[in-house]
Amino acid sequence: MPHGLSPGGVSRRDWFRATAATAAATSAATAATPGQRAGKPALQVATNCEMCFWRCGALAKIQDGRVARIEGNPQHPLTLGRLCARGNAGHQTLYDPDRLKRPQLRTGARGEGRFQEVSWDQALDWFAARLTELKNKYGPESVAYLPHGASSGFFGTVMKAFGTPNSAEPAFAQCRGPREVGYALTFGRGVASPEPLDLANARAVVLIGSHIGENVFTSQVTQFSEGLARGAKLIVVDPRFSTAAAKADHWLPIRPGTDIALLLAWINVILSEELEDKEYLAKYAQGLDDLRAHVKPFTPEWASAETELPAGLIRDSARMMAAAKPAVVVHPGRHVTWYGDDTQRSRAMAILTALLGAWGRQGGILLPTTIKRGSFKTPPFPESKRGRADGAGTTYPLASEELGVSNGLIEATLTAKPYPIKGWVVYGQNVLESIPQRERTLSAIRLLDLLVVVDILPVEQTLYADLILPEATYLERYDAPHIVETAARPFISVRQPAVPPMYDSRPGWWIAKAMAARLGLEAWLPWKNPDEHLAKLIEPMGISLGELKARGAVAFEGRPTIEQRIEADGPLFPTESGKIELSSKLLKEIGHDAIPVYRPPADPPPGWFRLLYGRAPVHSFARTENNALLNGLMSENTVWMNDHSARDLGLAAGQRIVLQNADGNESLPISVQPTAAIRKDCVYMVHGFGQQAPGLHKANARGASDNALISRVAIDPIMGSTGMRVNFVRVKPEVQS
Amino acid sequence: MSSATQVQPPLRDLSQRMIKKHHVAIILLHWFNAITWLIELTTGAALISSEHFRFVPVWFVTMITEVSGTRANLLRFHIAAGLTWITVFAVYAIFGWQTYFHQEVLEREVALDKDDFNWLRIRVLRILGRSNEPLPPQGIYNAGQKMFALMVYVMIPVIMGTGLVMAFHWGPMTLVGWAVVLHFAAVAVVVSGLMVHVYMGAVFPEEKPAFFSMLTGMVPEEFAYKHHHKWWKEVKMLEELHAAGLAEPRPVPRPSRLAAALRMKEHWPGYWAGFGLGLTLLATFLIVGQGLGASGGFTRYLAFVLSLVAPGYASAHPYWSNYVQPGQPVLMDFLVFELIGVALGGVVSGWLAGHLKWTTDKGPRISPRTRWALAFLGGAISGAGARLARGCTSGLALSGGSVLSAGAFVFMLSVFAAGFIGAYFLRRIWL
Amino acid sequence: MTALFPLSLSTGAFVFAAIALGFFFGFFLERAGFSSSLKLTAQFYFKDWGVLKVMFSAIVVACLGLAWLSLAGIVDFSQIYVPDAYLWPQLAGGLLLGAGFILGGYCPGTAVVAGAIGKLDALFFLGGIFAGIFGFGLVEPSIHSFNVSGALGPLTLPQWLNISHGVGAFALAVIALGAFWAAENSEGKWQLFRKTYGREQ
Amino acid sequence: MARYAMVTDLTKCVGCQACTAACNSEWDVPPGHARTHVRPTGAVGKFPDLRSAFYVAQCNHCDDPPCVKPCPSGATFQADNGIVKVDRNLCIGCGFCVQACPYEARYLNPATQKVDKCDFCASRLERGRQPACVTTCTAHAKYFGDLEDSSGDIYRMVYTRGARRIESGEVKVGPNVYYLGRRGEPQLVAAMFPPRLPKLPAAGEWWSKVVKPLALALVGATFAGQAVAFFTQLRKGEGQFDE
Repeated sequence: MPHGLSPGGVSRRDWFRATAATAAATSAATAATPGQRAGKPALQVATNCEMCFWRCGALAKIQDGRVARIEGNPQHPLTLGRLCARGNAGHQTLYDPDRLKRPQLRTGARGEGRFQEVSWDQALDWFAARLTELKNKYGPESVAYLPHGASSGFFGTVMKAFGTPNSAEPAFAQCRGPREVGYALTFGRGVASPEPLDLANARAVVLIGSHIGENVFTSQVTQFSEGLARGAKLIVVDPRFSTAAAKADHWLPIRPGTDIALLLAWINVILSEELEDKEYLAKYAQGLDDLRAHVKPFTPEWASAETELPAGLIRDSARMMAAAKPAVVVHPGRHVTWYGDDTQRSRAMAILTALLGAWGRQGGILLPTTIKRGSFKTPPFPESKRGRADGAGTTYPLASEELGVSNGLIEATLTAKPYPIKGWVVYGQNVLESIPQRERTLSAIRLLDLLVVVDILPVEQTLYADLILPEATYLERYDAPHIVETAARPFISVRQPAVPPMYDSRPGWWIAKAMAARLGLEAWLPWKNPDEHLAKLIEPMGISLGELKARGAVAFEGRPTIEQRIEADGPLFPTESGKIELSSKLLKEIGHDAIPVYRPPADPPPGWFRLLYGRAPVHSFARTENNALLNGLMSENTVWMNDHSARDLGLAAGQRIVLQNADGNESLPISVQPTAAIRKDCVYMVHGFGQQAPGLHKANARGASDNALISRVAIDPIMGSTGMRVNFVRVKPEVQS
Repeated sequence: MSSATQVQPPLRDLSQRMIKKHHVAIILLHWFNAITWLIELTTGAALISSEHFRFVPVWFVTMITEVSGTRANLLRFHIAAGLTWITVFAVYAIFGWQTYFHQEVLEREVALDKDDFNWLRIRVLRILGRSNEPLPPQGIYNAGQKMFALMVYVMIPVIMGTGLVMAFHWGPMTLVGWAVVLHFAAVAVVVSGLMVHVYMGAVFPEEKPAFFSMLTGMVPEEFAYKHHHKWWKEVKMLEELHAAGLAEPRPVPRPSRLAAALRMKEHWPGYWAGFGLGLTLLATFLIVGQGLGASGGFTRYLAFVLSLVAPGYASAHPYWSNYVQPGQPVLMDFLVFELIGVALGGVVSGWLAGHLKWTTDKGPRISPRTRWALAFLGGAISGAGARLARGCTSGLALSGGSVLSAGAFVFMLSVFAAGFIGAYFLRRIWL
Repeated sequence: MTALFPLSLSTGAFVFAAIALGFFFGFFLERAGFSSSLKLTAQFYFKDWGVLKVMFSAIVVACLGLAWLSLAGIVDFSQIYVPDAYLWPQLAGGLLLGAGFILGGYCPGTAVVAGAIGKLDALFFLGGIFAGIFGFGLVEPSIHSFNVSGALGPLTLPQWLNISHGVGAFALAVIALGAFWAAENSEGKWQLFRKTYGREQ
Repeated sequence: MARYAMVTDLTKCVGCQACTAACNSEWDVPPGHARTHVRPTGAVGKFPDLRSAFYVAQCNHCDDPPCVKPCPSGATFQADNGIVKVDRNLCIGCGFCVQACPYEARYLNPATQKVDKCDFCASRLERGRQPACVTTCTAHAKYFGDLEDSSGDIYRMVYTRGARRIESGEVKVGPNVYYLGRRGEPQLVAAMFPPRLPKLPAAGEWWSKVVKPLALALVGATFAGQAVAFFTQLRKGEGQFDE
């Protein structure tokens, strides 16, 4: 509008506008990038996501001091700017009104939920005093550490320095432990996380129970889809017609628990039809003859009876994957603690991978490339004379001493053997949902002198805690960087705060430093701030701190295939024999089968179903159900039941039922989802719902918890993991009034 | 028929006398209402652009949309005017509750009696030339007016209610959907009544006094006698009672203070006018971002004429090209439109105060012709001076002074200096 | 928070606002009696202080209002048009306008109002304005260098005096109050001028 | 002028709802609503011969958008580049368009009480960015671009790879969201989620079919009556009233 224009000159208004625009442009160039909404300049911080453990590259966009939006970081070498639903919703956890806001000391009975807010000084002084008491009375080993997540490592250092070797994450015995052990027994190294699967280049993908799509790790989905788009064949073994099964060339709706039979039959077909990668095996493997002899009887016809799959389908699928060798990904799975024979099943999968020549090959499973890291000089951790209490290395000979056996710690707490466990520090995990046999966990908690919970939300276990410490969310804190060696291009990605911590929450590193100071353990955390820690860590990497923090992630050259390996990368197969061990001497030595042996599972009695569980793409475990956005996408789970079974039971879609297991445990009410997409002998539900935490206003008592129905477990004797798919449930008969 | 009982006073006398019919508040409300209806009907009709529901030609919708800038503005304007309307009615309702809403008033103004029904029948027949029956006597409002009032009393709450539902989204989607339809239907009903109302008021000769009564509040007694006989009798009866000392004299209605100020023949005290002027100036700064002015507008008008008469000259001229640029509307300037308003405001103020008259202000010692010549000369000097200073007493001194512009104060100083000095030498003109 | 004012208006609203604001401008000018050249020129003969009172009370109201609203963050003062100062041409222009004022009896704005209520002299004055502006347009190129001399940009008095705008506005108000007081106490009492112009008294 | 279109490769899509979450976050969509949603077809067929796919639904920015006409105020309109937009400042929330959309792409935002829907992230396009759902799609299954750009991905997918629209025999309004799929996913989706017939809600039906004609008739009749009166008056002259 030309009003206000004086002849021959620019009006003051226009002049001001022009200068304002210049000022904005200047600031944009230095500190901000073009904005989010309404053209306002928005600051963005590159970090990585912690809505699950995959830690995708994220850009937090800040407006008016708040994280307004999170988008993928295109500079992240693995996730390439893509984020799943949870990643997009991260700020809703940051702004969850239910968050733990201040340290709280319990004033009522355990489970009663009465607390008193205290200052951090009071809280940590109290915490340190209790730890010292326990140390003096029972020894430092009497304190167990149950951590999860990127920020828990700092406090882990404090616990080790304090003198306890007892640390256990559910990541091992409730998740990927059997896989790590099974693959390490075969190839000399485990699969590790994130799994270095070359899905984008695979010409055949074999999923055994893996439900990619329902289970979303961003880059894994991207590569899986790319592979499919390029024409990769897909074989899916699942009692359920999963998202992946719908895309499969062969869907094998297997009888639950008979996977080893199928795997042995596949191996039988490959070896008997001479479809294996002969050159590869001759060069790198030992024990092929033993294997050939072992699988001889396990024909597809034999397996058909066990697995309830047509022999032809077994044969065709074996031929399909063999035709694609060596570019075949036999997905090693992730949560593989199913039936107690899980290490052996993983072994069978590893052997199949080896026969196809896919380990260390493009389109198969890639090899890690070491990234050199700098470190501070710190004193060695004190050695415990009494050893670990969880059975790692003793009761469970091949269990990881790094990750630990959480159910072993609970056992030790309950039995006080080999020595009493009197204190737990639970950090970032939800032991009542992540570890099966809730009742045993609760019994163990009742025996404790000290339970400290560090968390973000008032999950159920906080009701039992003596002290609750509110941690800052991942968007408010620095964490140890994510250093990933198991990728085609290894990389480092940083976690840095987008906004300062809300309420009276504190980042994990601060809590660790503050506790170390109180316990006199500063020597083990010799850095002043996270920047100093990070700078030391990346010293040998040849990158600058500023660049890393600005870009969020920096990638390095990788040598992921056998052909690319150099001497500095160490032995190809760091097994005892230096070769792929198709037959394991070590397993034989410790009294187990050198080659996997199939043992038939028990079938559910009539009227009962095997309880299967899995994931939804919009939720992570039991962590995100209270997130406003994600809760809006999925606020409760349903129980999938074969439509014929449902009809026989007279159940209609959406009808709310209560499930009951063989021990009489009951679920919360849950809606029935009759579907053709599941076998008649099992039911399925998404894990993470049915929480009983009144402080979680959106998640409390929504849907049913599978964990509440998992009162029985099958312990893997090799490494102690808890097989959880051994519970049978039925629909609780209605009580007529 | 009650004509047999009619008193027959000499009509000539009656035509001379005026009796009061409408209170000034009612008059103001009436015209406010009329303007609001005009605005709301125009914007409302243009708002309905859907092919399914539109009832005015597309060009009308386009035109009104363009005048508003955007359709969103059109809606905002419609809502703002509607809310103003509701607010004003609410104020009247609150303060006039007892005056307007008791049974007696409603009976008088809305309820129809037997005479009214006959009146309606005969009125229509007479207009159609099918009857010569005399019209039955009517109260202060005739049956047609009563019917219209009834219609309006019913429909206005519907219009307001549905309008509020739409404007503030009171209720679910379905309710808002129905509100749109009801709003439209109620308006249609009122509009059909309004057509009769406007016709009767503005075109129909017989009711002309009624139209003027909506301006002055008064009707000739003759009109009251003929058209609102029942009411005339009431008035007469009261007057006779007063005359006989049987009733309190009717209080002489006093105009409100505002009305008095508006109609004051004398000039306002300087501070009143200055305060009003200051508020106007402030509002101008707030709304437009610049101040009031005058000479800049004249310059634009002149430039416009130049651009029509000699576009080449104007756009190439070093001075006029500041105003005349190809493709740029010369008249698109605040002061251009503001000056139209200034003239309007002057007329209205002058009309209210009774200043409207062709006259010439001059000193006693000069002839009008001399005065005109001097005025032209003075105007020319002022015009040139204003351009040199980039503003006149309004644009530079007043508006610039308000933002404490340095140039404005320099200018003011020299204006007053020249004025006072010139006054001495030119005292023959004025004294 | 961004300031609410000044508004950015669409064309239609802008035109409407301009006419409405002009209406009130004209209305108050007429009410003040500025539609009469006799009333206006009486100021210069010290017989009627209306021009000073009206003008300064308007300036003070608008000035204090703007200052207060911009302090309150309601109006963005940087977006308000402040006329550019051109020292010499404005000084000269003021002299010309003052001379034209006392000669013609009006200034441009008041002439519009006066013309609107039927003052014939005002209509002549209006005609003169157009002639004067046209004439100025003719000679401007030859006096252009003078016309742009002494350019100071959109300078305000407080900026020039290096004081805050609010203080400047307040000072102006105080000065105006003083002037009003003087005017109220002196109307018709100025001996010198009564002698000079006294015949009409 | 561009003609924007989106293609979703249903063979790649895993139904993870990252698109929905990104969109909800980008546009502050309240929980329980969405501008783009992922609807599973569920398992179709007889065990174990089953099929299923995800219908990634959003506004189709149709060539002949059935939502534009029913909008009383013109808040819903189609821009030159084909994007169907809702002017929030003009929407009164009557919901006529919500029922008119064959793809159920519109919803009434309970926070603003205005109708909201996908606009292909028009404001992001202006900043040279792709829509939020496209950039975040974990399966890299969504593509966005100009259908008139013959060198672009979208052109190739639609005109040479045979990406198809979700239409039915009755509803053909030229949607501009296309679907690819090697296993017949688009056909399955079209069969399971056929577009519904555009219709007006009862209020709209009444308005256009009953109230509007009646209102015009009433006003017209009054006008005619006035006209008769006026001409009668002219014929008789004004004097007669001074009887």
